[in-house]
Amino acid sequence: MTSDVSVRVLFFARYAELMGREAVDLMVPAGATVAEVLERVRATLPEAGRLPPRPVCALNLRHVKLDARVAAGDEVALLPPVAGG
Amino acid sequence: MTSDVSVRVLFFARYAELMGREAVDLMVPAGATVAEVLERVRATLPEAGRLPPRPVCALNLRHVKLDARVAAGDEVALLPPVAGG
Amino acid sequence: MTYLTRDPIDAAALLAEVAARGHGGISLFVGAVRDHQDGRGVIRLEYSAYEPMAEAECRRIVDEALGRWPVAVALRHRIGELAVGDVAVAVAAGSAHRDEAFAACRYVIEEVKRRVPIWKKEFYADGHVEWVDPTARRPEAPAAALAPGANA
Amino acid sequence: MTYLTRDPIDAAALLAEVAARGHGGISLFVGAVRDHQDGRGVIRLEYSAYEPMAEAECRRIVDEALGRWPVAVALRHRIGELAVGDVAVAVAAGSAHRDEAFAACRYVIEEVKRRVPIWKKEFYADGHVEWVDPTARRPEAPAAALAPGANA
Repeated sequence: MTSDVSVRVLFFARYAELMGREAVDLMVPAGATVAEVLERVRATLPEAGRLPPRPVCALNLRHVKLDARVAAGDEVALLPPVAGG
Repeated sequence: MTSDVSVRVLFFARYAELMGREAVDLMVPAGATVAEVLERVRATLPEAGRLPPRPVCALNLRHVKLDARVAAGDEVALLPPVAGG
Repeated sequence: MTYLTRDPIDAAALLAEVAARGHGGISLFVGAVRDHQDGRGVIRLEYSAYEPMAEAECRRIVDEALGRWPVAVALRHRIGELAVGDVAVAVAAGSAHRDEAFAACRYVIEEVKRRVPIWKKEFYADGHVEWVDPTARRPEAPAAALAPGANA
Repeated sequence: MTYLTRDPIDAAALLAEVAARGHGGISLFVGAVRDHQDGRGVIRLEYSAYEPMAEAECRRIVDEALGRWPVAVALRHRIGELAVGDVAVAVAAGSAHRDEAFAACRYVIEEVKRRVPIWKKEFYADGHVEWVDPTARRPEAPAAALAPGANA
């Protein structure tokens, strides 16, 4: 049996505006993928329907693919197209 | 019949040291090539034997090939390998 | 913050950071706020960042440059509100030879623009406000393109 | 003199010369006196020039860059006696986009090193003095390689 863990999901820039918030804390099964975290975001927050289907994501300050797995206390960030420089 | 004209030949950097001078005024036939000016330099100044056979040359502040032709009052410069920057 | 700053960027200070007695060449890139974008007049803009990740990503990029070339590197990106002409980013790379200095400087600015989570909101002369999306004219890059190892 | 100077070069002043409200990118290259050359310690050096031709050749190079890219260019080369760490040459190119700025900056410094009649006498820690010959390890370039039109 899998226990649920808490992860924090962050929204930035245009995504924060679309979501009307900058962060949400969610419970997901331990070992869930980032893609599954995104599904949970969509199931929890209707505004998430405005996000692209496969946004660029970071896990604990590093870019990751959507099949990366999360652990308790992890920070998942959804990153709009960057425009530094 | 060809009239002779005066040209000034300049030596720089290592060439000036090899020649023991920075310039010489020479009479050459009007329409002589830079190569012919170099021959006249070698015939006039024994130190010119220390110069390379085909040095990089400039005529009136522009790089030229050795077949460029000179006119009265022209300035021919013999340029050692440059090392700016 | 090491690489991000809310204060004006002093390009000459970055030159000094990478100057060394053995460094014959320094390549500096300065990115400033242009007064136009895609034909529209720009009045000012705001840079925001996922600050801890932006710092970490800048450090990774600088470390990659240091691992590839025998260089010293300095990098600064400004965030907050900027006016036209303000310096947004500066990269300096010093090396014994200019090839390495140019290569490292170019690498760092390209990677900063590609990978560092910084966003730009532009305020136009016509009153419009927009998040700049450099990928808007190309298909959206899949997450995989930014995953570790994808830059090799 | 426009491009040659006997005074210290102020790199920040070159940045200012090419800054413009439409210029998003400035690439600056600074060449400084290294403390070593081919493994030998360098104490100081002297740059000399065929001054009127060096000025003319610098102007031609800058004009070529202006003709190729939509840029502003600033160029300064110091002559006379320099110590380790002194700036010998600086090139700045500003453009709306960084590709052009980098390309123009690189073009100008490469052409300056290849074509401008400036010579360098190095004074080594071991007491030796030598005219630097960057071609010494390669066959001497024929004059034709430097004739007008050879750069097309």
